[in-house]
Amino acid sequence: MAVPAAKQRLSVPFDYDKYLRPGKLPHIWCPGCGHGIVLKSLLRAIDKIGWEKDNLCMVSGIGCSSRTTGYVDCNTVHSLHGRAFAFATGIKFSKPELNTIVISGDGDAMAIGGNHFIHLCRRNIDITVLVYSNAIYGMTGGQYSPTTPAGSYATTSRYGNIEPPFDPCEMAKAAGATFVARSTAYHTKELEKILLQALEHKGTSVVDIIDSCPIYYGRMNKFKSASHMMNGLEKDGTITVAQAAKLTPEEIGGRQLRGILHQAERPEYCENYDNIIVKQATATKGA
Amino acid sequence: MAVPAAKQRLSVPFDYDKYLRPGKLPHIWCPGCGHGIVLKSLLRAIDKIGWEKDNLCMVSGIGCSSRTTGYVDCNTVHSLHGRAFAFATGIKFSKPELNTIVISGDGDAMAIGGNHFIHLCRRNIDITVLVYSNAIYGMTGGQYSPTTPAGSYATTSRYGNIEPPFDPCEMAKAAGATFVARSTAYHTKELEKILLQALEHKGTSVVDIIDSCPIYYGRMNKFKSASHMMNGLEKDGTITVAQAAKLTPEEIGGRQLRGILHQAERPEYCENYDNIIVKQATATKGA
Amino acid sequence: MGGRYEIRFSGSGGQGMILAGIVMAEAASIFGDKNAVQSQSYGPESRGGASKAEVIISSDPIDYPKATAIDCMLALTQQACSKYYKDIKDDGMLIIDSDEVKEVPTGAFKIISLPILETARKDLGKIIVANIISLGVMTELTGIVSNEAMENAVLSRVPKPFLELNKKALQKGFSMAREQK
Amino acid sequence: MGGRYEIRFSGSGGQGMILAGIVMAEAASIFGDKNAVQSQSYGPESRGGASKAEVIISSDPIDYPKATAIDCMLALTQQACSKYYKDIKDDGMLIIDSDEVKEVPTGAFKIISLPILETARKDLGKIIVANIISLGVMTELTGIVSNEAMENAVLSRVPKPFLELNKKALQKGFSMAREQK
Amino acid sequence: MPNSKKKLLQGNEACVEGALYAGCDFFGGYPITPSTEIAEILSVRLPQRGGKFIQMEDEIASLGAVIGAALAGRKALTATSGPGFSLKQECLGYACIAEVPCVIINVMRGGPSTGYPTGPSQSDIMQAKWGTHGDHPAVALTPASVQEILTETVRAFNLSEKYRTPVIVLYDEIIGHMREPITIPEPGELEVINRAKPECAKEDYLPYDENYLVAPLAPFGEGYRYHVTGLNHKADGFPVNDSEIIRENNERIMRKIDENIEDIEKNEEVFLDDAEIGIFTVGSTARSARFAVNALRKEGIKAGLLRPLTIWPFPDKAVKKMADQVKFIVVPELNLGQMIGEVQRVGNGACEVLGINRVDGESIHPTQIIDLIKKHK
Amino acid sequence: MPNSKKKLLQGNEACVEGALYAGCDFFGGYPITPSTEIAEILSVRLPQRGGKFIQMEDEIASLGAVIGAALAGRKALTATSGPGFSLKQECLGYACIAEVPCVIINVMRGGPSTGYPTGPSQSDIMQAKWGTHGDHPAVALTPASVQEILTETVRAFNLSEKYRTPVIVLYDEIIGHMREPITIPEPGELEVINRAKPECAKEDYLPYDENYLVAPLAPFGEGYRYHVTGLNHKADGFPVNDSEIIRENNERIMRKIDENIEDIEKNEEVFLDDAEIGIFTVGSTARSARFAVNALRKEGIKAGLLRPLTIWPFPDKAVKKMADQVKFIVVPELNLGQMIGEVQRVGNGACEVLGINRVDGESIHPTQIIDLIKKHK
Amino acid sequence: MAEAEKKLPRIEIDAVRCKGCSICVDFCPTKVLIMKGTIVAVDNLAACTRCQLCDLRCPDFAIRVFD
Amino acid sequence: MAEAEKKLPRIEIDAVRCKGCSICVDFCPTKVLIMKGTIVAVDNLAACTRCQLCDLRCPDFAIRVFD
Ligand SMILES: Cc1ncc(C[n+]2csc(CCOP(=O)(O)OP(=O)(O)O)c2C)c(N)n1
Ligand SMILES: Cc1ncc(C[n+]2csc(CCOP(=O)(O)OP(=O)(O)O)c2C)c(N)n1
Ligand code: SF4
Ligand code: SF4
Ligand code: SF4
Ligand code: SF4
Ligand code: SF4
Ligand code: SF4
Ligand SMILES: [Mg+2]
Ligand SMILES: [Mg+2]
Repeated sequence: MAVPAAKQRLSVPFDYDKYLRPGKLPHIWCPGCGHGIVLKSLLRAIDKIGWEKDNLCMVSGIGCSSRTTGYVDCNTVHSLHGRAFAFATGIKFSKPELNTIVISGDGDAMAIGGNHFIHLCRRNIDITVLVYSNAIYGMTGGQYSPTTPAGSYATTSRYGNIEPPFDPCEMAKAAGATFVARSTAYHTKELEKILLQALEHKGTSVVDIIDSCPIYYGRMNKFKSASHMMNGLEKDGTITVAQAAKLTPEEIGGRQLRGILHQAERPEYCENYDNIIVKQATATKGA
Repeated sequence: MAVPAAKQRLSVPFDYDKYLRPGKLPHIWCPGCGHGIVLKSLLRAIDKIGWEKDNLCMVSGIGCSSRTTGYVDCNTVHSLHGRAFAFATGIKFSKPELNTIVISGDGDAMAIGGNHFIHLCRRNIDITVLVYSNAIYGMTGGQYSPTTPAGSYATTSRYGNIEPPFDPCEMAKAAGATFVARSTAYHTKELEKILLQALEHKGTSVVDIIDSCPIYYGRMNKFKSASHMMNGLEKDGTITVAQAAKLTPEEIGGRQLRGILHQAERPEYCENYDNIIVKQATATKGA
Repeated sequence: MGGRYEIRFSGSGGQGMILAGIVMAEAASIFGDKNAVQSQSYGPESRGGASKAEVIISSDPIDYPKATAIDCMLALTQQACSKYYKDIKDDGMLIIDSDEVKEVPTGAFKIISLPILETARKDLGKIIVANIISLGVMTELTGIVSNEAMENAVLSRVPKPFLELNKKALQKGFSMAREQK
Repeated sequence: MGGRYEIRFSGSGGQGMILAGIVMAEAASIFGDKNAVQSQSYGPESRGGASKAEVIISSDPIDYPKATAIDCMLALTQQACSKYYKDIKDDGMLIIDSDEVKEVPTGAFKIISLPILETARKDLGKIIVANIISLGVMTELTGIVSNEAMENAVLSRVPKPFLELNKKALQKGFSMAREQK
Repeated sequence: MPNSKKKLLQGNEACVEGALYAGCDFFGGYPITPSTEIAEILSVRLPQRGGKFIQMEDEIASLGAVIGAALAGRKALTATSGPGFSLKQECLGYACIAEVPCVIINVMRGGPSTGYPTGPSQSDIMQAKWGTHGDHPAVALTPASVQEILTETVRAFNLSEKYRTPVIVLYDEIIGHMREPITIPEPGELEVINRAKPECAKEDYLPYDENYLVAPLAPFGEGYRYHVTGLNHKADGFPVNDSEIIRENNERIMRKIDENIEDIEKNEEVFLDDAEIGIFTVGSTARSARFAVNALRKEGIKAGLLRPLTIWPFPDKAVKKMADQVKFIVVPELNLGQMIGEVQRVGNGACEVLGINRVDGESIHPTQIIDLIKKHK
Repeated sequence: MPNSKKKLLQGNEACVEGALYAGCDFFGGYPITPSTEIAEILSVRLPQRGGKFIQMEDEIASLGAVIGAALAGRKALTATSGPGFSLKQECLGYACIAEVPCVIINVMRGGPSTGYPTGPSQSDIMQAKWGTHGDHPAVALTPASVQEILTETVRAFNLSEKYRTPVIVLYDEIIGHMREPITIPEPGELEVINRAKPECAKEDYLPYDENYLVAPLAPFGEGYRYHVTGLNHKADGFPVNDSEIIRENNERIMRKIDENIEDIEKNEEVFLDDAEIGIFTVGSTARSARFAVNALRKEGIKAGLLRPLTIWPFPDKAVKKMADQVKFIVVPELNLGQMIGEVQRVGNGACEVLGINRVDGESIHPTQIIDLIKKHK
Repeated sequence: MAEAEKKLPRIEIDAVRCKGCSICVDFCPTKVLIMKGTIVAVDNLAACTRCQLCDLRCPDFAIRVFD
Repeated sequence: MAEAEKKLPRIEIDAVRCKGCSICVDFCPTKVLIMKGTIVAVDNLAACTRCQLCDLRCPDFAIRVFD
């Protein structure tokens, strides 16, 4: 994965401060936590798409991941555990001109928030959802989550997790999201690109982002360091859709697919409301 | 769909009373409501599989469909709206020897109960779920549900529903259910057969059953009678997997597939718990 | 309870008794110059079973919205009649459907038995207008609202295509009742 | 507050100050014959930032479980020291890490500065045992529990492979403190 | 000929009229008997005027969406009944601490649990104050007629906007489903309050500025970028760990209500001036009580009624005054004793307090009140 | 050498010991600070003894699963804190009306909403009584030490099994997270109650037999086939529409608690006999109060403490007695005034009642109590 | 055999349970049944093939066909 | 150009933000960085290719590489 230096050379590093609230760093995340890496990719994607901060709204639930909203200098809501999807629906539907992003964790989105997550996808409301998937409840100290791999250790699965995990991308797709993708914190430039596409997409876009909780998941599952974890789970544990296309299922093994996994065109919810209902209502009135 | 008389001839009609609580009929369902037809298919399937009533447990949520549990002479719980899946999980996990069935409506399972529904499927706990899918909230008087087709009329979508529907089978499959099927109240013998297979299946089985609410959905969507609705939605609106295999997508059109849509083998939750945890625990203790 | 007049319409779920109550209340309070409160009750299923609608009419403000002593009750089914007749005043009146209510309750009140459902079905061809006939009967027999106010109230609630049918039903009610007087 | 002896361990999230508090309480109440209550507090993140653990030791039953006037406090970081030193009694004692705590608070209490973290890193090769060294220091300086009780308490909490390391760390703490006396 | 300004409306219909009059332009809800009509009617009416209607997947999401909508600047409403009200409690606490204006209608039915869905009750009154965890301000209004449902819904929006706090409107199924002729007020006839918007420079905006008891609330998307959280926070909205600030913030959200109790309180008094016997109640039972008072007065018995239209904050002063004046107070309620505890607390022994309770799905009959008073007199 | 019977345990660890002692064999929960340790430890301990542990998808499902497990015959537990307790309210009402025994631990943290997750509070006390809609019985226990968390958890299971009702154990984060040496009782040392099972013929079984105040509960799968619903129901468990039965059933579930208040009530009294000044409080603040009483007595001030271990049903009699005896009562609480309202209600004017309140994440210091008493004396 | 074949089936209708939805009438392949007021009635028993479809689709457990 | 090529990059490390996770160290392709106590330090500036990987993967906004 070494990057040819000449090609990548940038004269000036990206200025994250433009999008960060002054005086809030260092953030609360533990040393080596992947959440910060994800946030940086997101900020670069936002910069690329050129959204004004005044018209940007970020909504999160509760969890380490959900603390993201506190750092970004825009309209931010740190809502309730699992409910960011509902809060965001209210905001976006009220003001469709607000570019709206939901930040969630695997626990927030797939455990307590599962229902709101799938209903957001079903409505295909124009919101981009980031799931920071570290396969653990970080904030509460390392219990297994609905994405923790079977057999893994957590503070509530000391004998190895017996629960089969969800695939958030499969769920999003089945529920009706029209853009579904996966990347990792390790693949930071790829992630940026995918996030940009997700932001550009009209309708519900979901990006499942594998990142690492070295403090709980890492320690309990014998990863020696954050980078050891990133190598193991994010780099070696995943494969791009393009690469996978050339391999047999056996060769792919347990690796998770990266890239855009599903894309479709369907009417967007707010537009639907405006087009169909308001028109009909006017018609009804006139009649 | 006329049935050759000679073949079908039965000397004695099925004795439903064996499974019904005495003195509870007539039931509360409206004239022509499909829920009664579904219940009959279920009782015949239970009879075929030969489960003892003492070892049978049926759990429902809240809704017209969920009233089913009141009529069946076994261990029954009419729980809370959307929560039957959680109640049933507690029961089954506590006493795996109880054959456990969840009865739910499209609102109960796919709206408020969506999260519990998908988590039940994920765990692959050995429970059979029946979703009585009438595309409406019957009990509360006809509001649209997450399975109401776009464009349909309901008391909260007087201008035509703008919300895209869920496909409960897709959701169940994505979530991890290991037996997923669909049938209709109209196809009462087929339904019985599918239900029997669902009951026989080890792991979470989900059967999406299209049935009719002539009182609300029917009236608001200009169906002249219960049978008119059954013909339109259940008979003409669906097609078997086998039939569909011979047709192009265009020929299939908007028709929903009937039959077994997904089947897989995966460890069952209660067995997992017993095998893995208890063993490990003993090992740990011995160490 | 000066000036308080209490009416109850009862029948089964789909018979439009609640609409009858609403129209009666509108006849009194919107198309007439009295106060009116209409209320209803139904079983936990919110449909099916016996249902009742009550209207309190008074020249004074109406506090208690439910029946205390009924001046006039109408029952289209046996179940409704048996369940609800007990609150009728001694000098009150009970109007029953002559085909449906076979076990006629006993009491000091006056009982009037009329083939309301049969008339709806046979004479008007639509069972659905039984409630409008009921309103005609009730208006004529109680005199608590004027026939004109009632007609206005009915017509304001009915969709155009059914105006004639309902007008006829109401008149039928008036005349059926007149014959009873 | 007869017989009540109040101890506070403070440092940053990962330094094992809570474990130190627990071991101190066990030394007093399980391996000694006193009563003890151990409590802690941390920020809303339940990790990171300054953390403190308190132990109240007494021959009497202990009602109020939090510090009222601290007899001895230990601080491994500047942040913890500055945030928590205020409750130390006039005749109390403050033990600080000599490398980490540069802004030494002023007060009537006695201040003892020791290179606890450096000792852990250099002499014992494991920064993680700084809390055990701290326990040794605290035991020796306060005398509130016996060295033997403390050793038993430490050893009962430590997994087998680390017994020796921790024994050494504790002894190091004892000896560092003895030199201060 | 019809009185064109009068309309015979159902309680729930009047609620819709009140909401629209107050400028409600967002509804998020989930159907439940006996509140469903509110959603059904708004699903038709809101789009006609550019408002937004959304049926959410459950009651939690409904209030979540309402809070989101309110932050985006809308006047947002949800409506529910018992089980749904229980589910909304977590979000309700969020609206309290984050100081988000919104209105919640609870049409009370028989409980507990699924209970008696079509039967009336007044058994969520204490829940309206104590239902969510943690100390929080509670404002709850209790209309007793169809007309009042309209006016109190307007007042609910006004109080909510003025004090940046969720306001609950509680009425029982009887009031919700009964019909009365009412007059829909002309525009301008009733006061309509809109939330204060910040006037400071955008950089200086503090959503929880401690210089205000109630700081102005900027709608999202107008350049005042800020943070909202359910954690204890400081003036700028960011989570805080400082006990002084936590205390101040927790106390302020209570104080903004307590210190404005006179603005929020509203009572009807019937023959209370010279009353020797007091009745305290709300909603449909207050109508029974008014009936009873009138009947008793005719017999020369000096009964009087104190009927709060604001049940929370509790009308301590008015109750205390009544307790000091009368021989005893009767508290009829469609529950097993809720408001009576508050009357006892406030009465503080000044007079006897007697309850009349009913939980069988029927209303309290005026004669129950009359008989008790005559017997006890 | 160690005292082998004594162990230094955290409050939450003691809760687990208590639950296991009582025979708890099912836990369904969802992690939340500061209650999470209970789930974590039970996930290890339960499987070791054939018990079932399940981490559900949220708090609603947790209590739902617990109710299901209880119907299947298990002694089932869930544990949570503020936000989770709010979410459990709907299921709690179900357990009340369907009369399903189960135990709910609420380790109280700062509220409202997400509030102050790691800070202690006592601000869910009123919610424990009024949090769910509809009238319902409330039984809530308030231990104040690690040892008591163990014994009160056992008592919670006992009361729950005996009265077929959910029992709540409320303790603040201080008690939950502090460690004290405790003794784990030997088997047989504490009473353990198991639910009564029916003895009648299987066909005759009525799960809500009105001939009992608390009918025996048959576990599913043992041949007693019956129906359970959250709707108002009759003796056989089926929904009912008859107002007489609805009333009787709603009143009975309250009565089974009210009539057994002496069995359920439990108070500690410290120097109350001759007290001239009373203190009323629970949990960690009761420890501050005990400290204060001892200190005051040393100065010759006759203070006394009434500390309920059963806060719901409220110890009316004991409070009344104290109110009649003392000059004033101080009610310290880690909230903005909850129990104080009850003390006032019951005291009924017999003496003055003063609050000490703290909502900043810190405990109430004994000197706060001492100073107030000295000043007010 | 021919004898047995001629034996007419017995159709039992439970008047209390039947809600008159007319599903059995509409789906009877041989038009055996008709609506009579609000409940179903047998109109042409001879045509009955004993196919049981009326029973299978009756939502109300109200109609049964015996050999 | 040869001149410019030789100019060394400037690596800025924010000591307050850096939490010493060593991600930048472990992933630097040319081993420019090392851990020094609990924060990162530059060890071999000359080897730096300005690839920015250290910045991209630093979770703490703590390291920046200027031309
Ligand atoms: C209603 C409710 N239940 C539980 C919690 C406790 N809680 C806070 S965050 C969290 C899990 C967070 O996990 P995840 O979403 O994966 O985020 P991470 O911390 O791993 O980034 C839980 C269970 C809560 N705050 N609210
Ligand atoms: C928490 C809660 N919210 C809402 C309701 C009201 N409610 C009862 S049943 C129902 C919908 C039922 O729809 P479905 O599950 O499709 O069943 P159907 O009646 O159509 O068979 C609703 C919204 C409730 N009982 N509880
Ligand atoms: S606990 Fe895990 S997820 Fe949370 S900040 Fe620390 S490393 Fe990240
Ligand atoms: S309302 Fe609809 S779903 Fe409910 S019983 Fe009637 S027909 Fe069936
Ligand atoms: S058995 Fe078949 S043929 Fe006979 S009546 Fe029934 S549906 Fe008709
Ligand atoms: S299908 Fe059943 S309920 Fe319907 S008409 Fe026939 S017998 Fe009656
Ligand atoms: S820019 Fe690249 S080569 Fe230079 S220090 Fe960073 S990672 Fe290493
Ligand atoms: S990656 Fe960032 S936080 Fe980690 S060591 Fe490097 S500079 Fe420090
Ligand atoms: Mg996570
Ligand atoms: Mg439905």
